[in-house]
Amino acid sequence: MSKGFPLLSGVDLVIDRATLTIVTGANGAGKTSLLRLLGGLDALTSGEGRVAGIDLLDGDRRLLRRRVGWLGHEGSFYADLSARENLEFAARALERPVGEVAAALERVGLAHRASTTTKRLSAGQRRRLGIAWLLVRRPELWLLDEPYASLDDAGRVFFDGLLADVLAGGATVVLSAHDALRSSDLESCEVRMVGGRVSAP
Amino acid sequence: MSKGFPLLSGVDLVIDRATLTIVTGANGAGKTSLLRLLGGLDALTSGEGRVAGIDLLDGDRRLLRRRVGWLGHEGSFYADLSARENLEFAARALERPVGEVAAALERVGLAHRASTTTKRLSAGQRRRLGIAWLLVRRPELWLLDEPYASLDDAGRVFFDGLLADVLAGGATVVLSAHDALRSSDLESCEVRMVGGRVSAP
Amino acid sequence: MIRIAWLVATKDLRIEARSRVLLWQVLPFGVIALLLSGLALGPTRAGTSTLGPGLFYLVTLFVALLMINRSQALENASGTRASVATLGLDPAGVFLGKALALTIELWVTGVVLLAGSVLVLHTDLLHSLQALPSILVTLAALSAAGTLYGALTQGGDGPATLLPVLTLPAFAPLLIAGERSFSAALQGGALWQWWVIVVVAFAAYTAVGVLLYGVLEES
Amino acid sequence: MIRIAWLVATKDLRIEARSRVLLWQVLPFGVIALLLSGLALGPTRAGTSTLGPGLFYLVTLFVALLMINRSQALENASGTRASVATLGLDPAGVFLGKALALTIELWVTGVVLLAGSVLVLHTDLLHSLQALPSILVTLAALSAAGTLYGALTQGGDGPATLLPVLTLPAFAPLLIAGERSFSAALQGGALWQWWVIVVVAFAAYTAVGVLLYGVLEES
Amino acid sequence: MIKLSQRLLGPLTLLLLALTFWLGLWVTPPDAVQGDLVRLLYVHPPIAWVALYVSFGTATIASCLYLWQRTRSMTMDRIAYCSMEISVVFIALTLITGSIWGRPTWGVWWAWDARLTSTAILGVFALAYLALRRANDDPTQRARRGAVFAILTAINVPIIHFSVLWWKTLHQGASVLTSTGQLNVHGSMLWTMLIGFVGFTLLFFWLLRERYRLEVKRDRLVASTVDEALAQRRREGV
Ligand code: HEM
Ligand SMILES: Nc1ncnc2c1ncn2[C@@H]1O[C@H](COP(=O)(O)OP(=O)(O)OP(=O)(O)O)[C@@H](O)[C@H]1O
Ligand SMILES: Nc1ncnc2c1ncn2[C@@H]1O[C@H](COP(=O)(O)OP(=O)(O)OP(=O)(O)O)[C@@H](O)[C@H]1O
Ligand SMILES: [Mg+2]
Ligand SMILES: [Mg+2]
Repeated sequence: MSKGFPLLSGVDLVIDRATLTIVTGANGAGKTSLLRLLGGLDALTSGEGRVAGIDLLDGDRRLLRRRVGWLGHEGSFYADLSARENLEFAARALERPVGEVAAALERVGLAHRASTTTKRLSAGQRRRLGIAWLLVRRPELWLLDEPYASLDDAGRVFFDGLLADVLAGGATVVLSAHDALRSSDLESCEVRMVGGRVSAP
Repeated sequence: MSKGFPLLSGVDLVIDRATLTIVTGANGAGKTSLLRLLGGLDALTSGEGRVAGIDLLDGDRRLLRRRVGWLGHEGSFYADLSARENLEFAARALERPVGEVAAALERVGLAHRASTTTKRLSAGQRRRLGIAWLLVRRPELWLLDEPYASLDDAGRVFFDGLLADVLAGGATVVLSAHDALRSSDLESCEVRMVGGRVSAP
Repeated sequence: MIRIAWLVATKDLRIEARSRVLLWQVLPFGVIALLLSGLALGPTRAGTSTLGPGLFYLVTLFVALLMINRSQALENASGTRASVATLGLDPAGVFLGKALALTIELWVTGVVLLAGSVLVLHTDLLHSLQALPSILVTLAALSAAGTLYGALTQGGDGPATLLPVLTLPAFAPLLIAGERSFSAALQGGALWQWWVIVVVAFAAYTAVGVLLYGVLEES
Repeated sequence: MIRIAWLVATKDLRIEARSRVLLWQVLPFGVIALLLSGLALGPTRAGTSTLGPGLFYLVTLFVALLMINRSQALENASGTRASVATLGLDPAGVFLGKALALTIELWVTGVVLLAGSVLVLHTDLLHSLQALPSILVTLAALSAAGTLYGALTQGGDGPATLLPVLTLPAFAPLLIAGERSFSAALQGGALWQWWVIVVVAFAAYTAVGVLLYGVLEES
Repeated sequence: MIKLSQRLLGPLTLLLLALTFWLGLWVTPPDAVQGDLVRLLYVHPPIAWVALYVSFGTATIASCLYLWQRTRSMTMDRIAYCSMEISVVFIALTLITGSIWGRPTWGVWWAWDARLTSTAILGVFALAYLALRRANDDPTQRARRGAVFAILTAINVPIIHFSVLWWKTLHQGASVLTSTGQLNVHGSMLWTMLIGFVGFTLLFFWLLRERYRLEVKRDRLVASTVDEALAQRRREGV
């Protein structure tokens, strides 16, 4: 609910563990809003919902957020820290070994930009850094808002490979997209949104 | 040149009037930087260049900017004004009839969001508003940085149609893209960038 | 130029009216700051009206900084800059427009703060009203200077905090002249020297702004 | 909690060190403001050191507002919030960390401004040094309060200008207490009452922050 | 019983206030020193008492109850908000009646006196609370932030109280303010004052109730527009 405007207007949806769900829909249909809701980033004003066993209405949303990995429209970090420092911050906060950071940067192809200030990275590089952050985070539920936007072709292929890995590892992925997946061997379930409502689960 | 880092490292390029040029390249190759340079938004530090007859090194870049339409990664307006107010501002500034605003909004499919504050629009809607702004602007040189990102399918088809119109009207279009054009009947010339350099003009 | 100035000014004022920041945040801040300045200087001294003009201008200055800051932040939101740059607006018009909007906002603030200082600091009402013209001119000069310096600090890192450093020295003479002529008005006289200073400053900043704003934007 | 606090504090201080805003922008601003305050209150009065403590705290307060603002802006850059929210950091730790970083920054500022007021306002050096402990505690209390109020203004429209409105009334007693104990030190005495106030305020704000910061973040 | 007292709240308030004014203006004698000015005694202290203690107290308690998980409800939030709003009015009235009194007595409208200063600061707190609420659209966010701010204010009240008090006693002698009346309060004056206190306190609760009802109505109005908006949203893009 944003200034009296209902962002979502009727969502009835069950997502299984370790599956890939793709949320599609026209611009302004409510995809981003749905993902934010699932991640506990926005509050539910009415209705009911449970994610990872936590009630969205009056559960502890902080616990939920801790289990969620978020990739937003804007690659989102401390703009004044370098790529590496941002990841190290996440690793330390979650008590992950700091050694993983270099590996994650290498994997998304940012090793040569590790010490560039985040705000100077290009759009696609910022998106890649967001993916590296998720690699360090290793969340149970991946919420990806248009992950393909501004990635180059190599990046998209890499990303599909990553998704396969993640799903095999038992995590759940929900992503919004306008572009189709590259690799067709990923099994996915499509959710179509229209006017804030899920039209075809 | 950003903090001692050369953004572009060797660009040798001639673009004809009323043509469509597509700049491609990996993330961080320098596409955005090239477009900003062409639009007079960044300064040229060495080398030479002329756009629309204006010298990039010591010409009046403001005159250049006036003839250029820019669509950036972020739909970019006064976030506190509504969609309509933003466009009206542009129309008044350029002494275009204010009546065109409603038509432009209608055309990009934002008529029902005309009075929503820009910062509350969804990513795709902001991109559409950016296109509407260009429709009101009617520039000679269109510089579009990843225009397809976060547009839905209908939006992309619409956008290709728009491009055809624009080119027929005699304007020049330079766009950066990772996605291919939908419609194949647009004649285009591809410029490939690698490491700040144009590799295949 | 005038057309663009008007366009820019109405745009700024509309955004201001929309967000109500002036009404709900800046004005209360000013009044509180006035109260606090009185407090900080101790009960006995604050009560004496000789400090009134100084405190009034000090607070106005801080408020003005906040508002110059906001006025520039509007233009520098991520991305807004590129779009607006391609409108190729006449820089002199932009300068005048932004300065005009700022002047109007500062005038509103100034009148409220003057009322506040009459109530809180016991400056004399009638004499304060006599000082009003000089205050209005000083504030207009402040707006012109602020818009100019605001543009100077655009784009760099942390403009919000760089701005005051650049502006404060420029404001010093204005502040002194304003304070002196206010004090003079309180004592029943009027000093033409101070008028000369603020009017000259106003004219100079406006002229420089009209001529050089384009150079600042360019870079 | 302590681990998170340390992590957050080092992160904030690193960003500060990187951008040099404190060194190049906030400190010069403070010193100039001190100078101007002296000027605004008239040349004759500024010389008398009795106004020193009041002006010192007034300027410190405005500088503190700038820095609280910056400290919060770091967390609220578009998008940063969502990413950091999904780290699920312990809110008490975040509060302590941010307050700690702010305290250290304010201490640096405070010491520089104290030196400035000795130079510019002729407050007595030796007595100023005696006032230093009470200044440091007051600044720590100010940081705790500022972090808390900063979190209150996150996200809404125009947080930069709402912050002063919320904080100024809360800072008033701190200001009074700080000013009084500074003045007392200048006169060679030390007043335990003012110590009680700043220490109680510091403890109260820290306790409330540790307990309630999570409630604020939640929303 | 509750229903009856609810129905009587309004009339009783009016009755007591009318009685106060009648007693204050016509029955009680003018003061030897202050003359007719002393009649402000029946209005100013009760208003000040409501402004500071009754309304701030209500707001603080309601905010605490809101923050406590088990009693969290929109009711508490509304009570806190409404009483803070009424507090602004009463503080303004305190300042106005006080100034009117102060002008002839002290020769100035305002002085940096302990009680005046602390009243002003509290008024600013109440205003800041309202500003904070306006700046947040989201109802839960608004409620939480408001509650935390109200509690911070409550902590500040004693701090302000002592700081201003000590400050005062250090610098000046006893205030003009407390040295009036009190000792030579006449029998009828005492009664009038007492009735005034009860009357203005009831007035507060009466206003609170009416304001609360208005707020509920407004929320309902908002809810109905939400239903409408919801329907409209669903129609979108179909
Ligand atoms: C703007 C000016 C004034 C303000 C803000 C103000 C404020 C207050 C406040 C807040 C109280 C309640 C104190 C409490 O119940 O603990 C109070 C009580 C009182 N005030 Fe004022 N006042 C002002 C001017 C005056 C003046 C000028 C007089 C008389 C000369 C006066 C006489 C009293 C008396 C007699 C009481 C009640 C006795 C007491 O509780 O001490 N006030 N005032
Ligand atoms: N205050 C408001 N008034 C009117 N409409 C609003 C308001 N706030 C948000 N909206 C609308 O709510 C919708 C937000 O949807 P959301 O961002 O979830 O879309 P999306 O599906 O992610 O779209 P995209 O594909 O463009 O990213 C938009 O249609 C936006 O215009
Ligand atoms: N100070 C700096 N130090 C190191 N590298 C820098 C610096 N400033 C910019 N860069 C690099 O310059 C490049 C900017 O390129 P640009 O934004 O034009 O890329 P792009 O082709 O638009 O990429 P994308 O497809 O991701 O949008 C990036 O590789 C960025 O990392
Ligand atoms: Mg979206
Ligand atoms: Mg780019």
